[in-house]
Amino acid sequence: MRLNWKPFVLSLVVLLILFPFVYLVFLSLASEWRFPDVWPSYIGFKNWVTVFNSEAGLLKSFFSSLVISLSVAVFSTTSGFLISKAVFYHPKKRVLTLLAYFPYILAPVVFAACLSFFFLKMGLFGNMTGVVVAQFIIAFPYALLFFSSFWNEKVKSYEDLVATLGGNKWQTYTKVLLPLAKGLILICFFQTFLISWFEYGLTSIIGIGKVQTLTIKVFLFIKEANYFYGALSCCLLIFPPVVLLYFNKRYVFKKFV
Amino acid sequence: MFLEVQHIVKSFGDEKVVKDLNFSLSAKHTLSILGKSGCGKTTMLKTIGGLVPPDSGKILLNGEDITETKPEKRSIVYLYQEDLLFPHLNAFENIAFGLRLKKIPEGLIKEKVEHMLHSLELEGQADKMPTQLSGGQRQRVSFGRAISTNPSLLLLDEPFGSLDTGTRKRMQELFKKLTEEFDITSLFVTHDLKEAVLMGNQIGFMQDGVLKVYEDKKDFIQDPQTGVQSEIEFWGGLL
Amino acid sequence: MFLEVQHIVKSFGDEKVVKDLNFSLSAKHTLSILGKSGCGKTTMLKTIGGLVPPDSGKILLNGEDITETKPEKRSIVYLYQEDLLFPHLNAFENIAFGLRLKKIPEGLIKEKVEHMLHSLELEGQADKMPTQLSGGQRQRVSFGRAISTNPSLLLLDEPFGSLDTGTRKRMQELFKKLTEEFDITSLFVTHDLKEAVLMGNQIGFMQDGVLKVYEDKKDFIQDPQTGVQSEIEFWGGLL
Amino acid sequence: GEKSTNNDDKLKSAPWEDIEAIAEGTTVNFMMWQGSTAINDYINNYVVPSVKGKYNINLQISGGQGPEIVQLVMGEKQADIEQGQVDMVWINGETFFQLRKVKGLWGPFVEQLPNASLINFEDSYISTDFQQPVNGMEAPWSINQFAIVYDFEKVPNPPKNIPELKNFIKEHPGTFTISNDFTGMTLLKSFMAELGGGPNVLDGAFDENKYKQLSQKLWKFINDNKQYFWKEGSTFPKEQSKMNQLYANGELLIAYGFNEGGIEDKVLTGLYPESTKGYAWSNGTIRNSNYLGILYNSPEKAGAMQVINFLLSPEAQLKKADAKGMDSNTVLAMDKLDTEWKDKFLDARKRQYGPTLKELEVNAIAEPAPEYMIRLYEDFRKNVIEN
Amino acid sequence: MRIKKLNIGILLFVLVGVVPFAAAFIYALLYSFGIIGVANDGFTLQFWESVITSGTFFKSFGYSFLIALVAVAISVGGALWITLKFRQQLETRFMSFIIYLPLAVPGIVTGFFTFQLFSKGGFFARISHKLGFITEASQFPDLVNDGLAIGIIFSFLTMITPFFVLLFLNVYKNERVEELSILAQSLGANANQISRRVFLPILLKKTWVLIVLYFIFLLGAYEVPLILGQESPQMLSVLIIQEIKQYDLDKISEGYVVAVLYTLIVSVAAILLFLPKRKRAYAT
Ligand SMILES: Nc1ncnc2c1ncn2[C@@H]1O[C@H](COP(=O)(O)OP(=O)(O)OP(=O)(O)O)[C@@H](O)[C@H]1O
Ligand SMILES: Nc1ncnc2c1ncn2[C@@H]1O[C@H](COP(=O)(O)OP(=O)(O)OP(=O)(O)O)[C@@H](O)[C@H]1O
Ligand SMILES: [Mg+2]
Ligand SMILES: [Mg+2]
Repeated sequence: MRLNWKPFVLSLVVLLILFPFVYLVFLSLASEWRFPDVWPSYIGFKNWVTVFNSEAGLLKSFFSSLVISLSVAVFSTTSGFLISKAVFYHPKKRVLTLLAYFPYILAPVVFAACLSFFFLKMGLFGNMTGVVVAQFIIAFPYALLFFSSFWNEKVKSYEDLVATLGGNKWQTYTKVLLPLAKGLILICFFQTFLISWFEYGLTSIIGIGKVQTLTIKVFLFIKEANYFYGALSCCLLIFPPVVLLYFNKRYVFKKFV
Repeated sequence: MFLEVQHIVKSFGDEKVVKDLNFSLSAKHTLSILGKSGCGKTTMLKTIGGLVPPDSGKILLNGEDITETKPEKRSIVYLYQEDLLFPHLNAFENIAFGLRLKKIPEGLIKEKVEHMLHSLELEGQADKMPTQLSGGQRQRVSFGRAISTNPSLLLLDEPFGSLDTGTRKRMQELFKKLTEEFDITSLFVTHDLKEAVLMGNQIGFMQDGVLKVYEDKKDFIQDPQTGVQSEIEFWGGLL
Repeated sequence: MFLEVQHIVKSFGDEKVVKDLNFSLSAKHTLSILGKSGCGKTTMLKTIGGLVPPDSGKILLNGEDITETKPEKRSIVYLYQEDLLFPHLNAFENIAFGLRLKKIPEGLIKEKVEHMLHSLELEGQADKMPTQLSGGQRQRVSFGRAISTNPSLLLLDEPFGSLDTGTRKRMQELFKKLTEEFDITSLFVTHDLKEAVLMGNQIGFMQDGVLKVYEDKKDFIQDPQTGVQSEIEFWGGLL
Repeated sequence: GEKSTNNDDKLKSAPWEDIEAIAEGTTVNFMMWQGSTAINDYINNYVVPSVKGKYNINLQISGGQGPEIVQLVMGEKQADIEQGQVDMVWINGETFFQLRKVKGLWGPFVEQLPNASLINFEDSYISTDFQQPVNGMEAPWSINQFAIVYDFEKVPNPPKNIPELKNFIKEHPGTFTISNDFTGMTLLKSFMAELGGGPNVLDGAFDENKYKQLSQKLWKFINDNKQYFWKEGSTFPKEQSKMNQLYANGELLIAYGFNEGGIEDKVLTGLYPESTKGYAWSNGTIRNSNYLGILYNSPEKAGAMQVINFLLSPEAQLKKADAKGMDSNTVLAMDKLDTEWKDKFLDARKRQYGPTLKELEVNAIAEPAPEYMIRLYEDFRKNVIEN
Repeated sequence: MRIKKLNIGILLFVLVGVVPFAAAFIYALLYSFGIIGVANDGFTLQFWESVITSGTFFKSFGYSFLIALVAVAISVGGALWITLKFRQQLETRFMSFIIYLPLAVPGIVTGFFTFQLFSKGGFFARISHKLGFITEASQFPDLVNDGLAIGIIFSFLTMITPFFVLLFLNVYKNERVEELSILAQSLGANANQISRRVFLPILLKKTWVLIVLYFIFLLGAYEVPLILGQESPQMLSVLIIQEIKQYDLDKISEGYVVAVLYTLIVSVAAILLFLPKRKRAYAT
């Protein structure tokens, strides 16, 4: 009998994936933990209490983050899906696709620095709308390209089929295209939600700290000296998406992977 | 004439697949179409159905020029050669699809589809998803879906290719019955000589991108090119 | 006996698709299999090919029990009912696929494949990708790919279903020639009675999940269940 | 545009009562660094409710430090925005210099603040920022001194001058480094002063010759001893915060920074060990103030003035001086305060770990002219990092 | 009619997808020539000159290129291997949730976490100390802020490998690779040949565009190299932002020069790579 190594590797992978989450929670509970100690001398909720006391309005930030990210995810997924169809069925598909790559080519931070001027001019500075628009500009090409693989010959055939059966555009979408793309749409929604949720540079420039997303609130701590607070901030950042993912998984995984 | 096809030309790259297609068809008639594999039959049907734009030429339906009309406005149903079922719907829902588009009341749909499933000999298969059906079952579902909408013009691309002789016969009868009942005009592409003879009011033979329609079935049977003669010989020889 | 199938049973859920399948086949013989759509032919072939595990029963190939052997170790080639081509390869490369695996020198591959393309009447289609081929062309490519590897057992699931009579005839001849030349044993599922008679050394008829193999073609022709008689009548009547 | 500029100009000479009246009920945007819980606690839980209660001012905080503020101002200038997004900012000399350069500050306004009278503007550490007179364009908020940080249990005798540092890093290789930012460059300025022979060598306007001569020596010292630096001098931490982390987790034995090393807060939050201490370089380290400014296009200049005045009040300054809180030194002059307040300041909670400003006073150096900083940045990269 | 409908889509695409990029690029271009910018006074080539002569940009570009290349190569390779070997296991309910988890971790957290683990005073250094492998922090190997960018590459790997695994699993499903593999097997392919001739070409052909995009994404990554990188050479975004935010306002334009140069080079590469009609590309 050959030794089956797969379960071991698999368990290792699971451990590796879970380790960061556990370690970050642990680090956020620790204090006074220095080389060469393997175990911190303090474990408890001190850091959490301090941060929640000093950061007024964390909850409010959480909700404005949620509103912004959901709007961005909804807008970019919807428009990405609809517009990608026009793009990937277009005879000049190659050129258009190439154009869609360009926003990626300009590094995001630089993109942000250069865009701020136009946002200022349009009065989209320092308010929620501006932040949503700015994040949308980043998330849209992603969504667009995300759906590129969906529009293939086969799907075209399904569309044609609906057409010859007498279905109009609306019916084609609701009865065939959306159900077929459901898995992809959910993933794209999740991804664009994350893009928005984690967005810092652009949000801080366009929102100039007036639009206080959770990410803006906690980002400084990650970079600043106290890494126990940093770990805590990391937890605040990553656990909401994990929860979202958990609730989403029923829908996402059935169709997908 | 119900359907008039005039000077249709279609090329893929350098390859002229359909060259100067010309024919017409009266209402409620069925035109069987035979032709070598790759001769352009599918391309022709897709052009008439509006799924492939012709390079030039004109298509008239009921006297109206529909060359530029969108496929969903043509009230022509094209039945794909490969059994293209909606992967997210089961057999029942695939057949019900066209009916649902028309917003027919639920009860009626249920009744119609169940009747159709029965006619297609698919009782007990209603809940299966496309991948769980056999090749011939898929083909029948796809046929049932096309015909249950009672289109004015039906384009069939080898609808019974994967069926055994017995089932095929019964499906042919079903088709005859339904076309008569609902006044359906149709183009029927097949590779089966017998089927062509049985189904068509007229028979056409496609070659080199041109469709030749026989005035009379007799002419068709006598034409040695069509292979009917050798078929007669073969079966006679088995006696 | 080269292939022995013993008491194979296979159900999907409550539906017993294959019930007690029993037959054997000598080397270099072809067994034609007919049967109603949905009667379990494809399931049977897939079981023999190892793509569907049987619920019970045994399969022996050349005296060796292969019931548990993985498909790739069986040296059985199964030709899918739907034409499954490698989407990333053109017609030429699809046919060359099996040959390239054997590290045959490039020149020889080119020669062999070109010869095969010629036999399949696919000259000029070599560079087309699968989506650019017609239904019958795809089917021929897929047939050419299977047969060019000279497998010891070949399972064909309606290989010529989408071909017109003429092409079909020439493909049948090609098949005959190649099986003889390379000592290929095969199961040949078809819905075409004529094809079944022409291709098989023996003929089997599948019904209710059981395969009945006729000792003699005569018996088959005389059996009214098979439909040969009505076919003879039809063609005789056309005279 | 015209009118609002006029109104703004009038503000500069308006009596305080008028300003208070205009300020009432406004919303003021304050952009400041928010990377410390102690500071955020002070602002969110004390300043914001206080100005709301006292003056009915909505104080809104947005996060951003030097570069962000400069970028914002440059962006708004570029786009001709007359009603800016931010009213007041918390800045240090570096940013003051940049904002002055692009004419991003509004003022002078400091003299009008009633509480400005409690500040001793004779003190050059307050009235001069980066060798530039402040001239009422920014209000001092706190004063502090650069200090070296070490762990007295691990390092009983920390180095106090360059030769000692040389020996120290040879003994403890890999435990010292220079952060490639404002903080690191400030350390280099003190080193340069030491190499020049005294604390006041760099005073006055920028002197190209002096710079060339002294920096040459500095690079030679660093390059000769680089192999004993952190990571053998192949790279340097990008920011002071990174260096502090390295000190906190035990990788470095010596760190440094403004605000007397920021020791108190970091020990209290469990980052630094309790055995951490701070001291000044024997030739001196830089002492300076940090300031509050009003942006040129602030829509609520009066409101901002009111908030700044509050921040300079004895009450707010006392609260800010709490060693368990924000722990920063007041800019108010003790001799100008009522005795009542004076006593309160003297009774305020004292530091347990960090050095006091008083202890470092003897070794204070004034911030040299800004050009030194620009040149050091550039040459440190050229001569050390990329070398 | 049909054409018109499509054009609205294209119009929107251009409006949202192309115009902002073009505007940002032009802004950067003007800034780089000193035409705009509060601290600038008119057209000058001085910034371009100084960037090109200093050579920092090219060093940085090469460095970023290598890092991104290594990271993409390893993670694509790893993801392919995982897909090949663990496909079935990954389809279980539990695993399919687990493999999505890494997507919820942004770059900055990855960088932070990697630093906490691998720095000389970090978690592994402490364990090594406990186990007696090292006696002082400085003896621990250089894994972050190091010259070989090990920390950066490690972070990149943990960020993008899960994505590629998910991508490949999907393509595997959608393209019927399973069936095609069995077909290839019955045609006589061994496991090795299946990987080489069916699995790899189908997966890579379907995904190469995304792979290239991720390469570009890593080329322009900011947070991770900011935390884990060294001071020279730096990765491009770090360099650009450092220049744009620099203390000396007179030199801010140099940052825009770097940004424009970078964009131009990558754009040209993208055009050369994506635009020519590939002979073998099959309809997707
Ligand atoms: N995966 C599956 N799940 C459930 N039922 C299945 C599945 N595969 C096949 N069946 C059912 O098993 C029966 C036999 O199918 P099979 O494909 O073997 O038929 P067949 O003889 O090849 O028919 P045809 O000639 O139409 O191709 C059919 O009723 C089919 O619906
Ligand atoms: N998209 C395409 N690109 C290039 N060539 C094509 C395309 N579609 C079809 N062809 C070619 O056009 C010719 C006719 O194809 P068509 O599908 O109409 O044949 P058919 O008569 O339906 O054949 P079959 O009976 O085999 O289905 C074939 O040679 C085919 O290769
Ligand atoms: Mg066809
Ligand atoms: Mg079958």
